[in-house]
Amino acid sequence: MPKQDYSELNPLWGDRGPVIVGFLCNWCSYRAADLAGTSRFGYPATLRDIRIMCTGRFDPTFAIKALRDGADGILIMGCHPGQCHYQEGNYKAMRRVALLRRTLAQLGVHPDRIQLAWASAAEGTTFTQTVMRMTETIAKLGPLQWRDTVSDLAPRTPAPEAEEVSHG
Amino acid sequence: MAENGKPKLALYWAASCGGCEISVLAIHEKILDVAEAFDIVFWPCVMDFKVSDVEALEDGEIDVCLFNGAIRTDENAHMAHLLRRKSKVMVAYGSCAMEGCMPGLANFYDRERIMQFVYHDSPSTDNPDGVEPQTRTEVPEGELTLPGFWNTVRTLDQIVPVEYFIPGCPPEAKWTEAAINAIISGELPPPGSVIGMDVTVCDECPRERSEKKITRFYRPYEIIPDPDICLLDQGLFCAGIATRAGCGALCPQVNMGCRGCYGPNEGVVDGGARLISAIASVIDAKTPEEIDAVLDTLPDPAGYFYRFTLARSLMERTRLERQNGHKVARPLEEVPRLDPALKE
Amino acid sequence: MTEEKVGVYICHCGNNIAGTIDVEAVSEWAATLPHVAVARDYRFMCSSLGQELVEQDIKELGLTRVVVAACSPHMHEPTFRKACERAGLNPYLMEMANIREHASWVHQHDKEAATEKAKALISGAVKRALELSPLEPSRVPIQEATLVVGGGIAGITTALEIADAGHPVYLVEREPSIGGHMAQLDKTFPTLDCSSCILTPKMFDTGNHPNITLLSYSEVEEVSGYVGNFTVRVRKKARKVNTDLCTGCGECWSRCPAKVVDTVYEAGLGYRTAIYRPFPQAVPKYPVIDVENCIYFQKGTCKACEKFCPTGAIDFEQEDEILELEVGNIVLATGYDLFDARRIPQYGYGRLANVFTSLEFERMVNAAGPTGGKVVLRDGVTEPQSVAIIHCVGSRDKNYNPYCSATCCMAALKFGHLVKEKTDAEVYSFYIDVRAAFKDYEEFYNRVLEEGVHFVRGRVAEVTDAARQPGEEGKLIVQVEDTLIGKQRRIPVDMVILMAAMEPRADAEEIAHLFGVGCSAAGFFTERHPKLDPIATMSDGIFIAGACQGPKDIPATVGQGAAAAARVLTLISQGEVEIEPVRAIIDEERCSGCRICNNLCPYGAIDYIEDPGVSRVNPALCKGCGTCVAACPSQVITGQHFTFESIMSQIEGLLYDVSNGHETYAEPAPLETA
Amino acid sequence: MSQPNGTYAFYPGCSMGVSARAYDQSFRRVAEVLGLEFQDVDDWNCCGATEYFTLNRLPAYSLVARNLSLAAGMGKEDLVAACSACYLNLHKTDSYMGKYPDLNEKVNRALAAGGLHYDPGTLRVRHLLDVLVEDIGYEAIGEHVTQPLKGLRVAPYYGCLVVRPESNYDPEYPTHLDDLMRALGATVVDFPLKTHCCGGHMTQISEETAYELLRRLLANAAEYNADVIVTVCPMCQLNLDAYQSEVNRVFGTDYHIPILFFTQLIGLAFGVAAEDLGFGAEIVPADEALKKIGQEEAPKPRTPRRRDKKALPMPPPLS
Repeated sequence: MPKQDYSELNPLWGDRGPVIVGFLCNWCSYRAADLAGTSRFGYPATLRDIRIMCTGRFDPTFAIKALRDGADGILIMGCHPGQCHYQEGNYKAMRRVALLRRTLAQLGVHPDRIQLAWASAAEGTTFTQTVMRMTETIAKLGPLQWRDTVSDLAPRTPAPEAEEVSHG
Repeated sequence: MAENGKPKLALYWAASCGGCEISVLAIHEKILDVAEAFDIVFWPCVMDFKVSDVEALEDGEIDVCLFNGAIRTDENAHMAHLLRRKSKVMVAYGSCAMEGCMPGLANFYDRERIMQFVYHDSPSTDNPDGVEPQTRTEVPEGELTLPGFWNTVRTLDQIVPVEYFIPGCPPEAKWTEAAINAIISGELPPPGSVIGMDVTVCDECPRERSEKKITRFYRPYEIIPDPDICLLDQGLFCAGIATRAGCGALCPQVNMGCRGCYGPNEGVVDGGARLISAIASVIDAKTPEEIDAVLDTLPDPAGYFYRFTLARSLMERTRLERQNGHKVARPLEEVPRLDPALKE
Repeated sequence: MTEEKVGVYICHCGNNIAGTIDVEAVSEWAATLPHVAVARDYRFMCSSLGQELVEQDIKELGLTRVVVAACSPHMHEPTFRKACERAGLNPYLMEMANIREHASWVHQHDKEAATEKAKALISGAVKRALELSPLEPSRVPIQEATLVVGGGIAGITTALEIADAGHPVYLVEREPSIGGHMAQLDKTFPTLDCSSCILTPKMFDTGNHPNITLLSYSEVEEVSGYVGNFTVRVRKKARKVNTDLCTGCGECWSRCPAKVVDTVYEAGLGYRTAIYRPFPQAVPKYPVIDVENCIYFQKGTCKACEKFCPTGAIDFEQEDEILELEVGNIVLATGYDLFDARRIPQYGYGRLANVFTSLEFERMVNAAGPTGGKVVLRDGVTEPQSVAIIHCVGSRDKNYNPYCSATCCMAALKFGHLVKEKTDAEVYSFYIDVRAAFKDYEEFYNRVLEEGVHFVRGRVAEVTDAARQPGEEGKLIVQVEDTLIGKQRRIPVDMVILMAAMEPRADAEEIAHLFGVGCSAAGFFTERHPKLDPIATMSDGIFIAGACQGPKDIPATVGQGAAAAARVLTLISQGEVEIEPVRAIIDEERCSGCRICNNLCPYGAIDYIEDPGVSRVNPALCKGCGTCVAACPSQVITGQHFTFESIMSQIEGLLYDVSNGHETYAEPAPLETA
Repeated sequence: MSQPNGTYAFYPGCSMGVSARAYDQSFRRVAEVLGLEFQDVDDWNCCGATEYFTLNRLPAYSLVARNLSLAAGMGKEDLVAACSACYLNLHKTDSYMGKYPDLNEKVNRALAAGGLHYDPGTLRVRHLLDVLVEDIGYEAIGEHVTQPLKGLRVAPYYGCLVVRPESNYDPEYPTHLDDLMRALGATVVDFPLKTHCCGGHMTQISEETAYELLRRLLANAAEYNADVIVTVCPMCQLNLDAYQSEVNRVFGTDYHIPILFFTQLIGLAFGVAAEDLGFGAEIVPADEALKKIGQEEAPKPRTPRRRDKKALPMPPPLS
């Protein structure tokens, strides 16, 4: 995995690259990531992952928190539908992610920034490819930089000195 | 403390509808106790005060300030800072001050779009010269000024430190009363507290609830709901499941889903996220197509989930991008449709 | 927050981590993080010296949290938890940062990025560790009885082992007799023991064991409860024969006029009657009436069996019986189905008469089978002059099953030997690889080679009766690319045997759902750990044995069956069971009873208490997945060890370098005047 | 699946109007009976057949893409071809353009020179057989049958192109044409070589190779006592029909198996007059075979189920 210059895909990156926060289920996708490791499958160092027991534990607050705190994308990965270790947790994740994407789209967050994918414990390559694909998607979309959005305080036109505000 | 030994009370109205001012009076005859107990030093809505009267006070001279309304303009911010400086205890009174409420919905847009709509595009606008308000205007008599209009609506505690929060749009009289009583008696909860309950509206709602399985949503005009069964069970969006109790479940009791004005429950970081998670969890669908079909019956999810709390939510507002040195909101319609390949 | 002291330990893992990540620099950096009292790097943290380092620091520095940045928690979480416990720190206050599998091994080409990512992972782990709470596992008593599902050799082994240890067992078998696939076999590889000679005594013991309640012709319908305390509903299907009166004399089936093809025991190669006992050694010995094919049940008259039964045991009115069993543990040993070879039409099974499946051939060579053990063509009389054995039918084939079915190579060798033994036919074995991996298997392969079986390396393209060249007329032609000589070959034979794959039972997914265990992509039950725990499942107290977990031969099946018994006995002897404290807890004081969580739990662990209108989690049923925790709209469900606060905190830590924190704008707002 | 109004864009290809006139004629009559409307692509050009793709691929894809572009302009969802080679080339071009952006870009650059454009995936390319089976269905076709083909033994010949490279049907042993013929009342014989090659253009390059391939097909059909071989492809029909006498001459055999288009048999079963279905154009005459329609078939099973008591049962066919 040679060093990637992300500014080629989107000049807004400058010398940094995408930061993706991952939520991996303990039984399938976290193990798939482990397998990618033991198999030495290279992938970009864009993913910072969190282990949860099941994608059913995925709380949309986590994604919103991560985006608010500087992440450029969120990747939730679980067991394939029908193969959840807790039977159906991944279906709940599927629904939550669908609704979360719709909601955040209204706030101007591109839905592709939040992705849900599956990888069984045996699918180290699926995991690797998913991270690569997601990295490319985010790289093309550019940085999210929510800091810029929330630190906005500028008034529209020059305001009078604070002391001069009249209340006539 | 005034010379007469009464604590000094200030009430102020920033970006809000005025309902909170009226709600203060909804404590009925108790208002006389207030007048009895407090020395009211500033209440522009009710009595004749000038900002200079406040400025003339010592820092920290006001014992309690009930501040309602969000921060939308330079003037709102200025008054927030001024009153903060002069007050020992600052109370964010009502939904606007606490979480942004309706004014906070402007955070779905930016200043440009709001001005464009209000002064040009609105069907009721009559502005043939296309005039827009300016912060400074030269007239023969001299210069007129107006406070600057912000791109983003803020809650009070995003601008100044706040000791207490009283939720509600407007707050129910009993909570105002409880707050006043607490202040009078001096039995105050720890700073940062919300004066209210720590359960949700369901706790006060008399409707019968069962296990949830939503196959589609209805908009209020589409069905006449059964008056005894949980509205959500009937497919009507109700924010009560994730909304702090305290109102007595007023809306559900008149066959209308809870709007969510008391904001999220105690300890919740983002009320909208709680609704997304809970509502999505109980949708009865297992494939992306089925899920989409159900969600298609719930238009404007962000509007539903962040109706009162957008300004206070983690994201705070819709995304701004730099364009020619200005920050502008990305218009909603420019958000691309989901790539079908990525839907799963 | 009271002043917490965190120790951070960064493992070099020899060169595995240190070769990519600048561990010294990371260690120095980690020491500067808030609340971090000490940060060290060490060559092998998992070594006893490495563990002692942690223990020593806990004792001497009074650490309240430990973060180990090393390999996957799936590898060494238990190791470091134990180390903490030894030093007196609650083991649940230890957190791992996986900087090997998730960083050094996958970002070897960008050392700088790998180091930065390691920092982020460690920062997240430290922040998370600060939010962890000490936890204690809970304990529940265990019911002594065990349910074994499936009466094949796996289930028989498990049942006997547990029963011999003195504990009650319920053995549920779907078919009228126990025995499973092994009862159908003639010889077993590589020793060529007679299958029924070694199985029958075990079947007899099972049927007569004082501690075993044999529920044949029965199926499990519902399972509830949790480890130590399962309640199981079993449907005992009506045999239409009163087993108290029946002596198994056989008068009934010898008189029954309805003949049907026996697709179960005879694998479709023979016939049975409508009232039947699957095979002479069946346990129990009683027959059943196959209602669908019984003339009386279909047409209303006949009753031949009733007329001739000397003890009056036939009972046409008999109804299904429902039993409720209380058991502490469950072992699933439901076996496999044979791949339906008709799904590969170009191999001709079901079209071309003399194409047989492996199981058909097992019945054919069985002395008690339809041909009395003679190897003949479908006409029942002609001995083949040449036989083709095709390996990997429906296995190692991405069109059907990608996995290796494990047993077919050896069975194919056995067939080659048996054909040679019983006929003068030439035998061609078409293989991809011959997998003869276990004890004495390779030797058996050599023996069969020496016996003159022709091995042709190549996947068969088709089996056809369309003759093309002289010598092909009236034959089955096997078209194959012989990959050793690099040529297409057409080999005319009289008989073809398809070594069909072992597949999960057709209803494996339903069974998995019924018992709350997982299924792999192929449909085999998922073990807790593929290497270190192939016997337990994700559901505590439910174990798996035999081919339901994956294709395996008899020795491996017996081994796993006995191992499952050992696991059950361990739990029984403990008398009570420890439950991992990763559980959901509802704060009932603050639950508003919205009932969002009620039907989210796959284990039915959440009950709604009408008065006072709150939901409650049964901790023994809860598996800790956290689905309800995430869904609770009032956020009053706590997911132990994966709390809201711990994950939110971990997110903040992970993003320490890009986060802008949460500006509250508490300082006077700058009013821009520019 | 079916078009809401039962109308399709139709790519005729070069053989329909020439060697396969019978196919063209019969398919249009059948479509009439079934109420399907096929609208020909205007100004279509050659599909490139099998040769062009092996000579120079980019012009070949562009040539086909031109047809796709023209068809896309007709506003239909499905583009149907009756010839298997046309179907394969159209399908392949659409699918590869979707799969390989580079090819897509080059082809579209070529199309742009003629003021055309095609976005892969706009059309669903389908073979006529698939349309009849999927959109109409066996049952509905069966309902139109007025003259069941009782007694006629049919060898269903799919050829090598129609089930490849991507198909909803088993590429090794498809059975949809079998089932369609059964719906018409015909007796379908097992025809193991149903997807083997008819020789294609080898008749022009290497007669030896082509004749051997044809002989195998004819021998296999004869072995199963087929009265006719039914095809879904003009090339298969032409090869088996026109070169049958050559095969007989070269190998000393004596095959007289008429080679018919599947739509001709559907037409007969629907009660359409034989002359309206292009009968008579075939080289090996079909008259004898057609006389058998309506007759009870003499039972002649190749392997008796139970020749004697000792015979072993056969597994039933896969449902």
